[in-house]
Amino acid sequence: MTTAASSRDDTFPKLLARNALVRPNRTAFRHKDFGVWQSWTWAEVHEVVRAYASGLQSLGLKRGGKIAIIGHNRPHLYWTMIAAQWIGAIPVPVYADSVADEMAYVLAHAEVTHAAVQDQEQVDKLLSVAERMPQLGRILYDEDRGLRDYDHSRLHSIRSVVEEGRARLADGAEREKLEAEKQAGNGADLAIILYTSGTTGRPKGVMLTFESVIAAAEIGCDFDKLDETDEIIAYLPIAWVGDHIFSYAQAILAGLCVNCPENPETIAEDRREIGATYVFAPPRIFESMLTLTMVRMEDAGALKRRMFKFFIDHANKVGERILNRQAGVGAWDRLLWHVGNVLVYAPLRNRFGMTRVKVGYTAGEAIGPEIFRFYRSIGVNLKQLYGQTEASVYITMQPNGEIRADTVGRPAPRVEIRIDENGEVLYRSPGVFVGYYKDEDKTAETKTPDGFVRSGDAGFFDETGHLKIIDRAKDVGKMRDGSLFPPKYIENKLKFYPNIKEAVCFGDGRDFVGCFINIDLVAVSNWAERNGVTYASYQELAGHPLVYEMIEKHVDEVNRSLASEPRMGGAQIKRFLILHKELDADDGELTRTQKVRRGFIAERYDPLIQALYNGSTEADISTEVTFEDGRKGVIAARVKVRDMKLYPVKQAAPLPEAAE
Amino acid sequence: MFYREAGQFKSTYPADMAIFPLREDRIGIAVIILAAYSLAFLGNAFLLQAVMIPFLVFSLAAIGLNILTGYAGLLSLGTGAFMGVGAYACYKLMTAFPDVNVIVWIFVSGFFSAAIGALFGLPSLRIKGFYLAVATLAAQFFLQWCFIRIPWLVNYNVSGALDAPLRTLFGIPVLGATATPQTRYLVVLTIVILLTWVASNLVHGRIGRAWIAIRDMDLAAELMGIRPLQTKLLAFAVSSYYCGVAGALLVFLWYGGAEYDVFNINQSFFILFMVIIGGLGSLIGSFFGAALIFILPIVLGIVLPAMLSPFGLSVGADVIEHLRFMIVGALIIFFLIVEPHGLARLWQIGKQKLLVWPFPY
Amino acid sequence: MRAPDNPVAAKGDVLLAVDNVSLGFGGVKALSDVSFDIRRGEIRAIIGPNGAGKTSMLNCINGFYYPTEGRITFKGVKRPKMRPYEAARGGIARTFQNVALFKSMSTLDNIMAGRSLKMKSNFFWQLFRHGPAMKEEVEHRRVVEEIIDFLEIQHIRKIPVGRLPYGLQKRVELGRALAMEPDLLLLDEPMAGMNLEEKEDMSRFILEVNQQFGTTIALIEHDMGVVMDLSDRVVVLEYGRKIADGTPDVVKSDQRVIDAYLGVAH
Amino acid sequence: MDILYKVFIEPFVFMGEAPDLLLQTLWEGLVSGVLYALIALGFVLIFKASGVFNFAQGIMVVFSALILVGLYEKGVPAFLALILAIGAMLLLAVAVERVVLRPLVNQPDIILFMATFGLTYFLIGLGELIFGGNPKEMITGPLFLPQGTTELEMFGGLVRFQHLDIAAAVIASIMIGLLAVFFSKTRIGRALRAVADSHKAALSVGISLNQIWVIVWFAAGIVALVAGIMWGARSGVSFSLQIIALKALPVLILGGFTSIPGAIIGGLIIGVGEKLGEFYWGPLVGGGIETWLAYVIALLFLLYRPQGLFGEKIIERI
Repeated sequence: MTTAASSRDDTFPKLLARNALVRPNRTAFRHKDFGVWQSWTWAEVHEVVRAYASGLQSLGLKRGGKIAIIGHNRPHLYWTMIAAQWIGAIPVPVYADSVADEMAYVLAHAEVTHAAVQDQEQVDKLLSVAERMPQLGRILYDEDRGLRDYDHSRLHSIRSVVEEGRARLADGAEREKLEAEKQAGNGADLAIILYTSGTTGRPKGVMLTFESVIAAAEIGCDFDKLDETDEIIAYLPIAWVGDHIFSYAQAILAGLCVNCPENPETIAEDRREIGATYVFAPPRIFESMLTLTMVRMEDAGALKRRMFKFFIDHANKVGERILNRQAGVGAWDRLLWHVGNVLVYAPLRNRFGMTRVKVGYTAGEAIGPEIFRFYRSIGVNLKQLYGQTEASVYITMQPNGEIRADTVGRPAPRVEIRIDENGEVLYRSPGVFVGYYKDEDKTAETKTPDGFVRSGDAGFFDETGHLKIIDRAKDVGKMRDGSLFPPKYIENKLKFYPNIKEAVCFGDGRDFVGCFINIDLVAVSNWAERNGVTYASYQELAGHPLVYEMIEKHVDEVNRSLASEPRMGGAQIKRFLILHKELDADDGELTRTQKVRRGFIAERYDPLIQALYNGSTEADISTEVTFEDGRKGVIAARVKVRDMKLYPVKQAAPLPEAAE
Repeated sequence: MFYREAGQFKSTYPADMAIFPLREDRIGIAVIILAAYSLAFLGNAFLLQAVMIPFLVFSLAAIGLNILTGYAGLLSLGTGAFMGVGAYACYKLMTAFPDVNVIVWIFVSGFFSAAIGALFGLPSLRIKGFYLAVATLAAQFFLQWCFIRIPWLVNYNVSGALDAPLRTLFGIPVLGATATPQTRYLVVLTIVILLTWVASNLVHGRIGRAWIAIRDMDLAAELMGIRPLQTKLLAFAVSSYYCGVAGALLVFLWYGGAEYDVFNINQSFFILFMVIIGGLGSLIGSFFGAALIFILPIVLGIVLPAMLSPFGLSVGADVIEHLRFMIVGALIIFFLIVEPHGLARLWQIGKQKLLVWPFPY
Repeated sequence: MRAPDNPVAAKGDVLLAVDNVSLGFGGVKALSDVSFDIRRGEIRAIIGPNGAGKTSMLNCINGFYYPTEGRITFKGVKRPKMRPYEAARGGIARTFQNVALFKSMSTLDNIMAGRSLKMKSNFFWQLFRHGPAMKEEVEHRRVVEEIIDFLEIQHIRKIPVGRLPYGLQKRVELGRALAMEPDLLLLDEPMAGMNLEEKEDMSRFILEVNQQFGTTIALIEHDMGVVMDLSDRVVVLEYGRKIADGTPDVVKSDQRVIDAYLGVAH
Repeated sequence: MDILYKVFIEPFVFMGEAPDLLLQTLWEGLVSGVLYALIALGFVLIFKASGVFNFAQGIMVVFSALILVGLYEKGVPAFLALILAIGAMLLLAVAVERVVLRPLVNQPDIILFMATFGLTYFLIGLGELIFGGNPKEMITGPLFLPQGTTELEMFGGLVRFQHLDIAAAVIASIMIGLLAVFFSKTRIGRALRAVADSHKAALSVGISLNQIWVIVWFAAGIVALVAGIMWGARSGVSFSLQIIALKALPVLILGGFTSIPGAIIGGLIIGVGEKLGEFYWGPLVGGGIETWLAYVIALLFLLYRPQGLFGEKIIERI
């Protein structure tokens, strides 16, 4: 297979040189700039990168030195990575939207001497915290806009550096020296340091070698048979391991084409223009596309709406099986699906920019099963994977024909997995990291002596050998009877119902699981309108008996599904209540990224917790709230508590130990 | 629905600025052109002679007027007369120089009407809107008077009418009594396609932008260095060129001969209807407008008697004629109410719907 | 975008001088005996209460009106009576108080239309949209794309401007004026009707135009904060007469200005 | 030289030599001028009140006359026919307001203009369908329109004054006078003037825009009927009158679209100019210049004064 690196091509600069030789005229990068897709072939990229490497050398970047890369997905920033690797320096990509303070920490911690940034905004950020990064010498920039009047003693445009390199390379001896630099690199060298934006504490620098990155890239390329005809759109942060593997490592390895959008506002359109064959998006993007679809279809004419609904329902019934090439789909259903394909599915895929998608991935968080199924049923080969920076992404993947919404798949090729007694997932693969940069303790904490890495996530294998991730390992509690209590897992199950906006579960160290539920005002008021339920306020709607009834049904379904899963049956929800107000970031109940702050909520709504666990059927509560205009006020309410039926727990299947 | 624009990205400016950037549109146009040519061999003489040839000729005239009124925003009621100039010029040229191919003269005759058109466009610098429309009426009546009163124009022909002498192209008669409808159709079709392509080039380039700029906001256009007089005169000239060629085609390739009366004010109105109903500022709209305004009465002429006869109503030809007038008039009002931007807008909306299908927007 | 022919010469070289200009319509006097100058590379604000004659002043400067008395000297030459397009050819571009875009055209075409002055390819090639015509079109498209990039309006490139929100329309209009690569850019209330964020963006663009390309700018604006921040010098009109002229600080503390304008309007 | 003499000297010499012929020509020009003015008035009424450039005004002249004559031919007494014709005009005004104007409110001028084209076609078809396409004789006697001719001996020649022309001039003048009074003295008239300035102002008078449209179209219909009777009496009722009605357009240009005095004076200038031109200069080019002379006069005039005789000077603002 062409993607398999020969033993000599064990670094990206070498692979780039190979591409320039093997497929010089294939397009390597595109960037929508000045209104059209500017393109570069592999030969051109090779030439630029080589000159760039030489230019970087002249700016004093040395083997083992670090260069920070800050900005959105731009060819020149990707090229900075290869150019730096060419001369043995280590690129350190940084999230473009980090504030100056975070940047200062990372750059100082990584001891970067050079930084290549996108534009004036990033230059300004760096300059504002320059005194905290004494090692930082040169700053290179991609866009010169607004930088004309800056002091250029340490500022250089990337283009001028490339020019400088070209001039240097006119000299044959210099060329040979540079060639030797490239050959000096080998697979065991450090390729990159990726700082993970830890949810707690300072970011940690994950060190990956060429061997691990390339191995991971190979896993992905072989698994989905990527080759040079594939197109990917690079729009996720370059500092994120996914982008590094998909848009950098796999692109160079397989020779596929990387497309950089024009700017963040045009991504949707650019994505459609390119029509990538290999896509990656976090669940929220798929979710918002689906929501937008449904909202828009609401405005369509009655006939079209009915047709749409009919075919979507039909796709729901048979689409996935047709995509999976499973038997048992009747000829009529098959025909109907193809009619639907002409009328609905193919046009939809086209609007999503997914006409040419060979395989799409979603990862990072749990994706709603019906969202996942929706895309698959209309013929998008969407898959889930489970990965981490420390693994160079791949831990588990979904092989064709075994794609399910509720698991993250089987262990990826060449990956070993085992689950410890606390339910934590551990893995070992050629892609695992060397260690955290300048943090021996953390490294030792995470990596076991036999080379397994603690993922920090709790999960289990189901009877088919697929891994299910339930929560962060440290968040998984134990109930008094010893059974596992994975709050986020339960909450996510609840939140998959459109009527439920937020759920907060309690149960760690308690006898049973209790739960607060926030209804989704949009969905429920819609439902109320259709069912003739009148209400004057959110509070009234939330307390409405019919609403309780509806939510009760959802909770019951969740309980049933929990009961059927190994080790989860103990975590069925025994009692729940519907909160009288929406959880709000302004009141400190959610983080700014809309995650629930369980501890704070438990404190704030203590009377309700009491009610959940002392058996009372209702409780009074008054809470201080912040209104949108900043005023504060108090709202009081009487909240009812519901008891639920619990299902008998299915006997847990014996845990399969480290599959493969 | 049929569009698959995902993956159709542009990496050069010429590709991005193409008139039909989407593959599906290019295929559509190719299919239409192919169908139009094959009609020459599939359609019968009546269809070609009575429907297709006049439809194409009127489309061309409508494109001409659309350039002036739709793109440059200058209302003209003198289209008929400008068509006449083309026809008379063509007649004079081909009778004076019978050895030069008649196709050449058809194209050249447009220049005469372009010159006359530009002359009558001169007032457009100072007067606007309906005032200008009335000024173009001066052209209409004056030129019509010239057609009657200057016998030199018809070579002192006693009948005062234009006739089509025998002219050939590659040895095949294209003009005169022996020219078959099929040949004439092919000639007209080719000329119309060619000139439509040129018009589309013009309106999509620097000149088209200047026209639209003058139309949308003439003062701002002028303050940006667009010279109003030049731009407007050019619109008059180009517009009249198209009308002139259409006039020549009308007389020699459709009627085979005509009197001055075909270029009367009703002809001007007729073309104006086509432009308005088809859609101002749209080339494809000119075709739609021509189709509707020209073909509709024909269809009514066939349909109405069939509809009325079962009721035992007297259906003399004159009654049909009167009903046709009423229905056309009512339809104009109806279309203006339903879609003031013309059929082209409906077409555009339809295409947009297909593009965003299944979404409504 | 290329800098105009005369890049930032030292501020102080007079680009345009208005000497004792009066303008009347019938009996109404819009301007009486106004004199001031605009120097190369500066941002010059013209302020005053409603009806003070600010827009009339701009109209005189770009040849839309001809002063009934007095004279205007541009680039050292007295301005004859001329058609507005001739003023445009002389290097004056402007935007309008009530956005005067070509509504049916896209953002791209509007700005392309701003290049009209610079486009020369002949009619013959225009017929075919090939050869020199296409080459020229591409050349200018490139310049226009730089302006689009500069103004950060890539996402509305192909949308008809009539459908854009007001703030973006103003931005497109600025782009169209920039496309002319003017020596003198007249902005008539560039920030009218904008929210704070849009105003900040627009201020940034105006400053960048001035600094990056050295374009001389004369602007009318009501937002005093903006005027004081942006401009190098301010001239104040009231009832068609000049009542003050100088740096923002000087003007701000001028008693007549305070009485006539600041005191009333704010 | 000869041609210059023929154009610039000879006609005037001729005028001086035969003042009776000059007077005769002037009189005929005056009469057709008054009638042009009357048709133009119809345009002005509608344009002033609704901004609609009513192309159908010409056909309304023919249509109203046709109804009158057609009914009379079918045996309806003349005055009853007259009243019915007026009624038909009212019906037309209501129909136009409901079917055409109301759905098209706020559309660009050119759209409304085109709609009146549609109306023209519709009325032509309808008129011919009901009354046939043949030219008809206008009833004169039963409507007490005078016949006959008075010949006065003047300037050494006979000048003929047809009584009908005198009546036409008188009636048209009365009509114009009535309209002037209507506009300046009545409540509705004032509202109409207000609506020309601002639609809101009209509403404040308490008349809805829709009512105003009906009123002006009805008024224009009556004006058309009078013009139709007069013109029909002179040259028969047929659809070719429509072309004559188009002559009102140059009149409008001269007078300005919104000015009633402008329409009158413009009508007279066009009428007289056209007759003089045809009589004295026409033969130089073979005659028949009456068809276009009016337009050319208007065009030349426009170049000098784009806003028309009585239009306000346009100050363009940006």
